[in-house]
Amino acid sequence: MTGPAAPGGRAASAPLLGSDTEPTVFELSVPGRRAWSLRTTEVPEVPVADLVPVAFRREDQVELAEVSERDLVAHVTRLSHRQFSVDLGAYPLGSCTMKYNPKVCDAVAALEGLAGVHPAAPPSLTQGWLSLLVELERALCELTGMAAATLQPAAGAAGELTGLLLMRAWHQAHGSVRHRVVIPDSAHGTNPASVTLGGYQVTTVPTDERGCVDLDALCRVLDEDVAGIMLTNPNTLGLFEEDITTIARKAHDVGALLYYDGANLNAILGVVRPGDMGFDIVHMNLHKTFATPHGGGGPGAGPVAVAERLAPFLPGPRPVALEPDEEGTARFGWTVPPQSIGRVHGFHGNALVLARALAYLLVNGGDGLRRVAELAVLNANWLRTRLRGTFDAPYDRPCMHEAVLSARTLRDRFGVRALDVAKRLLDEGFHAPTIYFPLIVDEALMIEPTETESLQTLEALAQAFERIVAEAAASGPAEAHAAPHHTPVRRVDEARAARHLVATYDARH
Amino acid sequence: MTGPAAPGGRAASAPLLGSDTEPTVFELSVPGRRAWSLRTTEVPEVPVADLVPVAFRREDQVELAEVSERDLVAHVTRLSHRQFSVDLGAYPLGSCTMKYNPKVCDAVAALEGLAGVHPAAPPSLTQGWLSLLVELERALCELTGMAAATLQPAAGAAGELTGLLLMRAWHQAHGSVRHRVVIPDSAHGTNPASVTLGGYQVTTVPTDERGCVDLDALCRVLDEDVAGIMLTNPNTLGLFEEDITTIARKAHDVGALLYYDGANLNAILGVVRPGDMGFDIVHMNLHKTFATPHGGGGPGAGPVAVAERLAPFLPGPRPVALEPDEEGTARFGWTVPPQSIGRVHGFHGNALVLARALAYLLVNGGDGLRRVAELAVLNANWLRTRLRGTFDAPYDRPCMHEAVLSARTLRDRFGVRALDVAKRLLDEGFHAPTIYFPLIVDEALMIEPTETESLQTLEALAQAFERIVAEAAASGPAEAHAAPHHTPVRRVDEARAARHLVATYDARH
Amino acid sequence: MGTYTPHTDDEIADMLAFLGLDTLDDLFAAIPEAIRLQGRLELADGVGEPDVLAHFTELAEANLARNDRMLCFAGGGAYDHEVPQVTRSLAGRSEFVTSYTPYQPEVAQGVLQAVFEYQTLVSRLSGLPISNASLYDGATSLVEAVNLGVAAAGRNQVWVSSGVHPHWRQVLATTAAGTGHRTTVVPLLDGTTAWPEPDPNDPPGVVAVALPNYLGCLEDLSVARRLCDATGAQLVVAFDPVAVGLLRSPGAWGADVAVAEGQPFGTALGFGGPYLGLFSTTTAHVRRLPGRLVGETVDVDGRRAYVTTLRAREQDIRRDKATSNVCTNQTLMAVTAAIQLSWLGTSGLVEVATRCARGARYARDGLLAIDGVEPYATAPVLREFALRLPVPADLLIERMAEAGFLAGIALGDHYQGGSHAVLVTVTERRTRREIDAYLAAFADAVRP
Amino acid sequence: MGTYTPHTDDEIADMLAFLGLDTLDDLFAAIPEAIRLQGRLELADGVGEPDVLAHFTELAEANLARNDRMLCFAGGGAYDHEVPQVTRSLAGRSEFVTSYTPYQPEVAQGVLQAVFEYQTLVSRLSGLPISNASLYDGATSLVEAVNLGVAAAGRNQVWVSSGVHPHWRQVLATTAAGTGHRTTVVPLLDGTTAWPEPDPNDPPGVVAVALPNYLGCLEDLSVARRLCDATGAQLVVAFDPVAVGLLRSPGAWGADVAVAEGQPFGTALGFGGPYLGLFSTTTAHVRRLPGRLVGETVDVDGRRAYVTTLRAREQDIRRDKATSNVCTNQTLMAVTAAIQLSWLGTSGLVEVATRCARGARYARDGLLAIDGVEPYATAPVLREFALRLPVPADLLIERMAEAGFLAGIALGDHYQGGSHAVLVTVTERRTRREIDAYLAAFADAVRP
Ligand SMILES: Cc1ncc(COP(=O)(O)O)c(C=O)c1O
Ligand SMILES: Cc1ncc(COP(=O)(O)O)c(C=O)c1O
Repeated sequence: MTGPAAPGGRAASAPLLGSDTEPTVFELSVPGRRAWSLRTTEVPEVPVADLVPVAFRREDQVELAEVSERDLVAHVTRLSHRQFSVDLGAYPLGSCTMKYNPKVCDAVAALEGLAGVHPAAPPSLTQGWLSLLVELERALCELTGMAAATLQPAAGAAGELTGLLLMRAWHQAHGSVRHRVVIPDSAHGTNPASVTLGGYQVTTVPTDERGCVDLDALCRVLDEDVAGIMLTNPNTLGLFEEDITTIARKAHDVGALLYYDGANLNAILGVVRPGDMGFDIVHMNLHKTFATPHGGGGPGAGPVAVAERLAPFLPGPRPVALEPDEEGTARFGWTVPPQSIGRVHGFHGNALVLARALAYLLVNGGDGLRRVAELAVLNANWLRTRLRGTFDAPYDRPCMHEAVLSARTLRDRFGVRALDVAKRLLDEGFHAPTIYFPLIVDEALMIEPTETESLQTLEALAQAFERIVAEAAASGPAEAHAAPHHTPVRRVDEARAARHLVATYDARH
Repeated sequence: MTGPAAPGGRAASAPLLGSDTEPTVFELSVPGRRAWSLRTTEVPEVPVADLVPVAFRREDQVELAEVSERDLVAHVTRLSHRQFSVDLGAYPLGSCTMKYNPKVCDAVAALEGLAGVHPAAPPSLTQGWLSLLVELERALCELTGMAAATLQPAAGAAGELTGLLLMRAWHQAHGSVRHRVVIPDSAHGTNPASVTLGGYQVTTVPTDERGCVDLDALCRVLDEDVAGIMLTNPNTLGLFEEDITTIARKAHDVGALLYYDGANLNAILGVVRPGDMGFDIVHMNLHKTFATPHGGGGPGAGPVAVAERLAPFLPGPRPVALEPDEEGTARFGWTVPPQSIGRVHGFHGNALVLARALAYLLVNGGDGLRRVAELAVLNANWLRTRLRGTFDAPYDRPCMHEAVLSARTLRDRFGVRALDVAKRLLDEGFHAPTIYFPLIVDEALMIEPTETESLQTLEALAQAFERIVAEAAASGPAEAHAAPHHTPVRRVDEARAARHLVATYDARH
Repeated sequence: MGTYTPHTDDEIADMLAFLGLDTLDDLFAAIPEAIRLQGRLELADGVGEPDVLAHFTELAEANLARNDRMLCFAGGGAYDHEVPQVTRSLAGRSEFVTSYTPYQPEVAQGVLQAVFEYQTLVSRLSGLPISNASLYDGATSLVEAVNLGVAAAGRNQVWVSSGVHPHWRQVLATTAAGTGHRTTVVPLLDGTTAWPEPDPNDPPGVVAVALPNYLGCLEDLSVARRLCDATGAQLVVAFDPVAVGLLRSPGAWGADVAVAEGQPFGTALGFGGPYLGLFSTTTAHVRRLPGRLVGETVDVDGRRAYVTTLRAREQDIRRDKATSNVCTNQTLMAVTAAIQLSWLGTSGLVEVATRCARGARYARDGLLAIDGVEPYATAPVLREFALRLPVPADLLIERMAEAGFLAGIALGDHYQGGSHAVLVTVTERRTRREIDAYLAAFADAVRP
Repeated sequence: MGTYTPHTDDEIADMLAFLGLDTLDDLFAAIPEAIRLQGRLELADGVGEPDVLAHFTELAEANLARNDRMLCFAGGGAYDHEVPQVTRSLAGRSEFVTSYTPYQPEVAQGVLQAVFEYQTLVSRLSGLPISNASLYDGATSLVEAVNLGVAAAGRNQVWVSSGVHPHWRQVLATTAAGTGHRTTVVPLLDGTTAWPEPDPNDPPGVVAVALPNYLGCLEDLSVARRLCDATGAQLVVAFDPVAVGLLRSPGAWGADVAVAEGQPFGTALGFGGPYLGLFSTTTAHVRRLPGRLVGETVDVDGRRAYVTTLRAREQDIRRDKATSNVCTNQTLMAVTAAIQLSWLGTSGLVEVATRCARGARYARDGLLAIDGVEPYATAPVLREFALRLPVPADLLIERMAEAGFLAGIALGDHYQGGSHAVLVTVTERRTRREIDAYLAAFADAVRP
């Protein structure tokens, strides 16, 4: 009587009610069902055969799912109940700055006058957007202490590559051929990967015992073959590179440029600026620092700001303020910088993400942004201090916006690894911290509470960590190894996924 | 170090991660926190003392919760994860018509040009709304076979009271003093309660063994003291009152009016109309039949449509089409019927609910609405036929949109009551059916699948019921008595709530 | 035709076969042929969702008074307060929107807890310990309050100040035809109620008064309270839930029942609905409470849980003896109000009330400086006020609309000389610049 | 100042005390005094959310080209397709919007499963079995495809048809400065690519072509495929994912990599972003795949589960040897596309593609009947087409804007004679009445 299709109206798979497996949308599909509803157009109904020459026509249909709107809604809503998010709880995921994203930004991004604009519409019809982009660029330059910026890069890594291409164009314009870019061993993986794409080789410098770039080692590798140094400051250990001005001087002395990975900008907003530290190129992760929500893995936005001398190389077209018109009204247009490296995005970047970021900047204002940094650092240090006895503290000194601890002793004494701590924390109602990064810290736990979490939440988080350690000490690693216990699925077999690759529903059999 | 406040950023209470207790917003509160953000107005800052004469001024502040936006969002989002809803799964709640609510209606209700209109704005400024209301009234009259309607009543019960007041006004205008209203013993509780508020006494007539009004009994109580008969057809057993035209004739013979409780209208859309059955007054539950979502218990809308002769008594003001203007453009205004019973709502009724209902009507159209009825009845009969061997079928014949079964045998043989079946069904990923209603059926299970559930969902629902019965047969009532097992809280102590009333957070101590 | 049903033709055929039927029509065999609809409904066939959305967009465009185009200075029970995106987003979560009345508490803790918080918040606003889970709107709350009062007092003589919203009084009058309450409307004198001496042979069972009243005026409620004390009547106070951010609460004045329109807390103007009836009373009256009540309890594991309680008052159990006929209420608006009130918090409520009062003061001062514009009453006002005009109020409103303002509400025939009087309201959303523009336009509009 | 931080002054004091610090400034002791910001940022102080919303509303109003005011006949990689409320509502659920990259699969099954479904759908569209979890946009997908192709072929000579979107070609040129690829742009001849004979000493490693191309023309991809077969080059096909509802898929033409702009599936025009790069390839290339890949597996209880897999390709593990530097991608748009494609379903995709083609046919016939308007090329077209105009395209566009139409996109200097040529697109949203009005306005606008 019933076909092989799965029931769509059954909530058994919602964690609210149990923990069944949610069928895929393909399993909900029944031939002939539909959800779509299109407008009545009265356009003449030319047959498909007359529209598409037979040589180009497909014979079959693209098989998609065939479901009712009801079943689609239930399916996706149930999926959403299987997903942790900032809106459900704290996400102390180091290096990711998973702060609360104000809802007002959703309202901004939903404005039809922003969301409904075609990117190819000419400037005369898009003055609002151009004005917005120019305003954002100015604010970002002020925050970073730079002269000009491109808003095109779609994420941090895209910003990095853009920055490296700027570096390359700069050296090329100055007749200098260089092959290497220096990065610390604690750097995020995107840094070396971008270096390669930028056509350079990576030279890695070690971290010293204080958790900063080993200055001597750096000096040893610095020469006229070095195109630039990529740093993040605070670095990925959450520590401020105190020698930054020295590093900048040394870099500039050999004609290298200093690149700032802005993923950790949250820590220093309104306190110190990359430009003032001596950086030449800065990318920002608006989806971290400026509270544009992360969307389960994107979209982000990775604008790149540069010092004056690099501005002529920026990607184009760039939005610019033109001379005001006769009535004094501001006018905006596009310009391509004279030595532009070219486009780095199909249109103008992730524009609606940019709009969100500007909204966040304006609500907070200069005063509020400094407050953001202060409280992000306060929270991280409170948690670090609170937990330094619970875990190992490989770099035991004041941190900036995040703290890197280690589960080394826990592993050695009780067999509980950072991974186990992370999984057990899920049972405690928190997202896990970042683990095993930076790579240089054994059993790393990288904890970034962000400024939007309250002291009460930090206390609960600390107690949760303490309970996990106490549990291991009292009764061994079994509970932690078996964790998580209360999640929609329990510990997932990652190895099997790679061994028997099933990357589409069609590959299941 | 930490205050007594609860952590706000911890998701332990979300069913995704466990099943802690979610603190109340008052427990998340910390003096001095805030989420609000208002516009900059530059209105002169007169001190409060100059604004409010001391005799009227409060000394303390109204203590509300003091939370950050972040904690508020997490709190409410977690609450939402503790709530079943149509968007998560099937809701076969008899008498409630919990069908899927198309999302396009949300878009309609969100239109600023509808949602942002003040109810006291004059007709010249609200032509869109007036036109909408007139269009809806016409469609509802066509669907019910009536002449005119009021859109003011805010829910079904408000519609009933309106209908009874119309009945009273009608009789009064005809110089007839009557005291009783007849309702069947299967009627919904709002019917007798409304009768009382309408100033009448309830006369109950029994249901016969076929599940319909006992015609003889009805005839016995019908006389010139009867102001009206309230019926729902299909009735609350899901059965069509086949003698309806006879009943109508008998009612009219003694000068009584026939009132239609439209809660079950879904079953007959486009098939048969209350007006054609002989009804004089009809209320509709737009929040059931016309897919305006139920909101966890409201808002609804309960328009009342009447036969021509009752139109002069309708509540006012009523929206009406006026003469078109010189250019032929339709114009709309308000009118108060000559013998109007008066207002029944503070403004014009639950206007945005009305807009949703009209959108649903227009997308479906006349053809689609008939289809709704057909498939609602098809689904109910499929499920009834499938389950008639699993439960008792006290009225074992074709039903309309819902089927009433009974867990009598299950109780008698295995000690599992309708309540237990309901709770166990929650573990199976479905909402429970309505139980113990109508009151005349022992251990009633009232199942209304609605037309938006698929055959696959019905099959899964049937199997779930079967499993519950099989479980009881195989291993007794223990599992069912202890159910539900997988819900955010388990079986709730209802008696204690009434015994030790705690109806506010402040009453907790 | 809509696309919200999942059935394919094959499935329909299978299901009919299972039932032993040939056609869908056979499903309706129980319906006598004679009354079956012959032919089709006179309703157009279904169309695409975008067509319908386009139709409503056109209707919406035809509403000139829409709030995003015309600055709102109208109030009178429906207020243009800030509704932040956070309230919209949270209240719009589909778990709240698409759930039913919480009949199964184990899977309805979300709505139940939100309503529990709502009840707490309403009680703190009203100053009375028991609040229900909502009623339809302010008007129906008043009706239920009077019904409760009459039942408690055992007397059906109801005195209602004409300072109570005129529409609410009309709804009361409508329902009184059924309940048989005798309603006496007590006039205002220069903005406050002129209570008569009670007739010892027919004293009121209920006395109803507004805080502030419809003209925006503050009344000394101790007068009404004394009247109740003297006669044994129940005091019903219809209050402005924003104004109580600054004003003594109904509870503090000694109200037995307090009712209000809860729309100001996060609900759209929406042409008058859906709104939210707030209802609070004393513990003594809890078993007379209309509508639903959520209470705290525990589950079998001892975990805190919520449930609807004292259900024996309700229509589904007590039937014709129920305290009220209300079943479906305005839960989603109650949840919305709980969210909005928690967004405002202690300081936000005061801030909003203060800003409203400041805006009203500034606007009123400016308006009274216009030639021919006079106060309608001299009693103190807070955030709304009535003015006498040298021109008909309807004319003023039409003229102001052309200038881009919803100027206020004509008092109309509800009050003496009301055709030339307007009720003006200023909320926290109005900026000084907007008020200045309003004042300038008003000065033009009252020129004869 | 923003209100998104919860700390009260008391709590800050407590926390500082716990750290043994006196002031918040002490937190930054590690930062050398010399570089610390002296004074304040030149950024205005924070303001209220409504102020900011008002500012953006003003900016939005200043965009005359907004879609709710000007009928869109522009395409060129960004399309005005129907986005139903159901897609908006579901994709807007905060669990998707506010979650991070699914590093902890146990609490990220929602996103992971949605992406798994997305990968399946993209593979069915492209006709190639492996699809990643998304890239930034069509342009960056092309870049990654070329990088993959070069790595696979071991040759960095890249032939790109000038039928590929001009912006995408520009991005490719930009990144080629880093990768060192040598790019040859192959011109079109009357709308289709005129592939040259390969130089046996420097044959292409990658051949890239579009389906349909930027001018809307259909090309016979077997020519490019044969070229690849002859030279051992990898065939990259940039396809229109809506058009493949009617057209043979890239996979069917023998593509090694297929890329597309996924914006048409539920994503707003949004002034060009965030969009969605689709990326598919053959199983042979799976270890060269850029970006994230979700795979199916089981949990310890044997329940089906999803996880990101083959992670060893990625930058966080492989660092400078990674297949790509992409980390954050466009997951929310991928989830959106999965929802929108399931809303469309098998029949809906065909329906949309057909309606686009019909509208385009109808509009094109009407436009070609206008004096002086000529086809830019004679190759067959589907849903977009280019026209030669008797007036500059920029002038046409400005004139049409006044009449309420976004007329299309000027071909500009990307194509010969492009200053007097326009690319016109018709989607399923355009009604006959709208197209008729467009035709009438067009006829006026091309008058010299
Ligand atoms: C330190 C650091 N640099 C760069 C990146 C890359 O940014 P994106 O993921 O936006 O490409 C990240 C992201 O996690 C990061 O943490
Ligand atoms: C048969 C019947 N009549 C009347 C009503 C009352 O409608 P409402 O809850 O909208 O007041 C209901 C609601 O459940 C019902 O099922």
